[in-house]
Amino acid sequence: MLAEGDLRKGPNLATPCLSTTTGSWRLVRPVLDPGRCHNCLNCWLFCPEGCFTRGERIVSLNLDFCKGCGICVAECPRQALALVEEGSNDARLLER
Amino acid sequence: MVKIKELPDVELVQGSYACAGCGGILAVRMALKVLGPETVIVTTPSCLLGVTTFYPQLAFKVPCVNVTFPSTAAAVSGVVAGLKCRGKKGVRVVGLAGDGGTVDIGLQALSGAIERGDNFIFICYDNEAYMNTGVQRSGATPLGARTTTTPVGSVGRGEERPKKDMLGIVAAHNIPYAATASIGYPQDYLTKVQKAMQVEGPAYIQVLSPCPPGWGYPSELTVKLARLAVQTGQWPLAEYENGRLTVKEIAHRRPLRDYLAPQARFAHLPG
Amino acid sequence: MLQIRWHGRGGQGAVTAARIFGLAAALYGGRYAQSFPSFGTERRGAPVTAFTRLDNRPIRDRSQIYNPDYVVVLDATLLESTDVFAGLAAGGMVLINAGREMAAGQVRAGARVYYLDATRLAREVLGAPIVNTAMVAALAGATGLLSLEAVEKAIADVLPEGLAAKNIGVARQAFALAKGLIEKEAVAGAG
Amino acid sequence: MRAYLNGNEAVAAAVRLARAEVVAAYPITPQSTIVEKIAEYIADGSMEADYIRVESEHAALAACYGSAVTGTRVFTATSSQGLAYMFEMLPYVSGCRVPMVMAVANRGLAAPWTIWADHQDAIACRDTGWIQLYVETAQEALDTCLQAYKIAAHPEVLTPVMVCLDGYVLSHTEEIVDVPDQEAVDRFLPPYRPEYSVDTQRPYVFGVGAGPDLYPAFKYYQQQAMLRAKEVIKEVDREFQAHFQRSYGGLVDPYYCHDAAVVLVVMGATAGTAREVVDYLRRQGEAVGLLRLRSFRPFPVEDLRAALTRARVVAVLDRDCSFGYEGVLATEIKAALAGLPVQPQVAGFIGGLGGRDISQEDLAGIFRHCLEAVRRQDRGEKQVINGDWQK
Repeated sequence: MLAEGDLRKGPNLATPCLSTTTGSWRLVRPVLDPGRCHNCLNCWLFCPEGCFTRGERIVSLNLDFCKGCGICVAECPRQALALVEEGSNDARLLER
Repeated sequence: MVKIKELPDVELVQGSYACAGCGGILAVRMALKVLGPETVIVTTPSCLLGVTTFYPQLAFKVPCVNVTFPSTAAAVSGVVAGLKCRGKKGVRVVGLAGDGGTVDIGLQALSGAIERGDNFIFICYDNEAYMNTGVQRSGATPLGARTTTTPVGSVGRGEERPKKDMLGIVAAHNIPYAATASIGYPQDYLTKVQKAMQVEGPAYIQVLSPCPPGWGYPSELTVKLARLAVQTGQWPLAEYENGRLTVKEIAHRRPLRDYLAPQARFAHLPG
Repeated sequence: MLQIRWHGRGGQGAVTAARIFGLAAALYGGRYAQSFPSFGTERRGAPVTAFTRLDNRPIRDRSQIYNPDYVVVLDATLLESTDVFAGLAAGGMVLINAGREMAAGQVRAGARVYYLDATRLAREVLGAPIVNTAMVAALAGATGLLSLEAVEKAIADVLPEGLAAKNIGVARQAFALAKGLIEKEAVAGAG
Repeated sequence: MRAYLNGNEAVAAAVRLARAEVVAAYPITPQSTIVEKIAEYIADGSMEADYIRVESEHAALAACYGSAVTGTRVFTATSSQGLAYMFEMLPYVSGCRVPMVMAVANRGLAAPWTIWADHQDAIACRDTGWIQLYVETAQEALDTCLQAYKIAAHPEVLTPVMVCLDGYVLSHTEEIVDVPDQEAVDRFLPPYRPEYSVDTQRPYVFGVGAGPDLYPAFKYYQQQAMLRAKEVIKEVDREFQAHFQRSYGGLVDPYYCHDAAVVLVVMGATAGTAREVVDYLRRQGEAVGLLRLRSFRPFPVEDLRAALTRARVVAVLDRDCSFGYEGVLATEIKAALAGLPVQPQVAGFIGGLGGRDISQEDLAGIFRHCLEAVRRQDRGEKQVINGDWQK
């Protein structure tokens, strides 16, 4: 809850202010196959939530805000990304 | 020309409550990569406002002034004048509204602000209906699209009127710069944002921003549909500059079916 | 409290006359004053009224003026369409711009009526038939409510510089004409 | 400096003296000459401000809001339909706690179409969270605009202020006005510098969304600020007096109320005419008084009670009507007086609609009617008159 001092001054508040990480909405998650990534940056560019970080050779993923929309998977030209169900896939991941 | 690889890392909007795969928030995120931190956003009750500035989830890292639905561009004029008074130079004021807040209820204010020649950029993230209120048709809804106010039934066949020619309306103001864009063509889109920034006076960009729940398609198709809209000739990438209108040539036009078929809003149309 | 009603046609400057008279009394005449137009939009050529109140104490009354002590008519053609004598207080005075010299006080509807050819005066001095400043000065001269100096200063305050000088010229003549006439009448009356 | 100005010119003079930096307005009779005069000041270089020539009143207030959140002193003015057209923006500005001043040259609402004075326009905006101050003279219009900037920006108020002046009766009526020196106004009214504003180094969202868990809290503090404004309006009026030797009594302006059996309550310029009538009836030996309500919102319940507690009959003249009930002031004053040990009877009158003149005879008639009720010991619940629609 906001402090009285903030409430007194009206609904004008410092931004950003994030109370939740929207990654909790996710039912599926993208996983990256580093071997396939050619660093084309499509995923980085097209991710609505800005979940990808550019690296020297490949991108990396921060899932805090990933809602599992799948755009990164659809836009990856080299199938370096795949969607897996949340909470059930560590083993399958390792298999790849 | 904007180089994608040279865009900055910093995310100026992050953590929004937008639907998974939202084309609108992607349009805004991309634009902010070019606009940069010296930007003030003015926006209006819409999906965007609801998902970025609803306490306790405030997703912008730049100042954001929320205003009533019809008045985005009028408030933009006020912010521009106020910053000028305060001697704050080099700060860009960007009006952001959906198609309703731009081509319908916001049209009068936008017309006024363009006609006054105020120095601002107005970005309409066009998802072709009133999505925030539950997918009612807008002046930007395309012919044939099903919405909750243009339902399909034994008589109704979806939207009965073609999409409003907003670019033509804006161009008729002799605006210094106006363009249509698509999030499926980021380099084109962001180059247009950059041009808009360089213009002295008003600039307008209408960026097609597919909406997974409103259009009825799986969220991963957002960018693909934004691309297909252009490739099938449904959404021309046009630019109005120095009084001239140019349209990007599409070399190999794809069949319209490719664009319509994945979308539930067109499901009633004959195959 | 003294109340003045100004009759004119839209564009003739009746509203400005009411203001100049009030301003002269308030800022240069040692009185309190209030002036206002007939409330509404002024259409060119349509009959217009305006009002001035004068008093020796602050004027608080905000109601309309129903019983003027003085009526000033900027355009005699209004007499055909408008009852300029309406509500005139007993012993009141009516000053009319008409195409003849100011005549000795005639009595009509219980009021003394004076005529002044302000149009001719305005044409001669201003080169245009704008009579409002002439009529302001004439009322001042006829009633002694304002000094000529006060009228001149008020004209200079209200009108743009170029116009003011010429209008002050008109005012001087109209003031002298009206004052002279009343004095002549007084002498005649005493005789 | 003594000047001869009408109400609208007095407002424009105040806005220049207050050093308003952004003005956004759309013309409407009888307000227009305020912003025409301001435009003239800007054109002749005597006022430094940005005049945004907006395309509607809705845009005017949106533009003022946009400027104000950058930390700029702003001004707008409107009347009647224009205020109605602004309606959506009114609670937005007050809810965001953005200080600003708007002059309202009061005019009736169509239909029938009218351009003349009554209070229906501003009264209809009663619950939009704006402070509403009604003035009696051109001088008070000027002075109240200066006070309003100070009230609005008071850190415990942060609420926009409407300065209401009767259309034509004040807006277009000239009288002597003492125009203060710029230096004196600068001493009274410091520049507007809010605690935070649009700043890319310190980004804020103005007008965040709030759910049912949070919305009431903001509204609670908005109400607290409005209640606090009652004291601040008085403080600022006293401070103004210290600077300029003029005062308007703060929230209410009583005239011979202390021993009056019948007190007439009015807002706006009608009070001037009523003072003449009170003086006249007092000379006749009648115990009558006047209470001019200066602040309609916040509503000065305590001050009204104190001033009206000895009255037998309180006559309330509304230049408005809440259709299906009665004049709004009448209702509110009844509520304010409810629960007093000896409760005066409240008699509601509706008059002066759409510019209908309120003459001395009209007001004397109201007083006589109520004096008669006092003599008859008439303490019945029915209103003596509720709306002689001829007047």
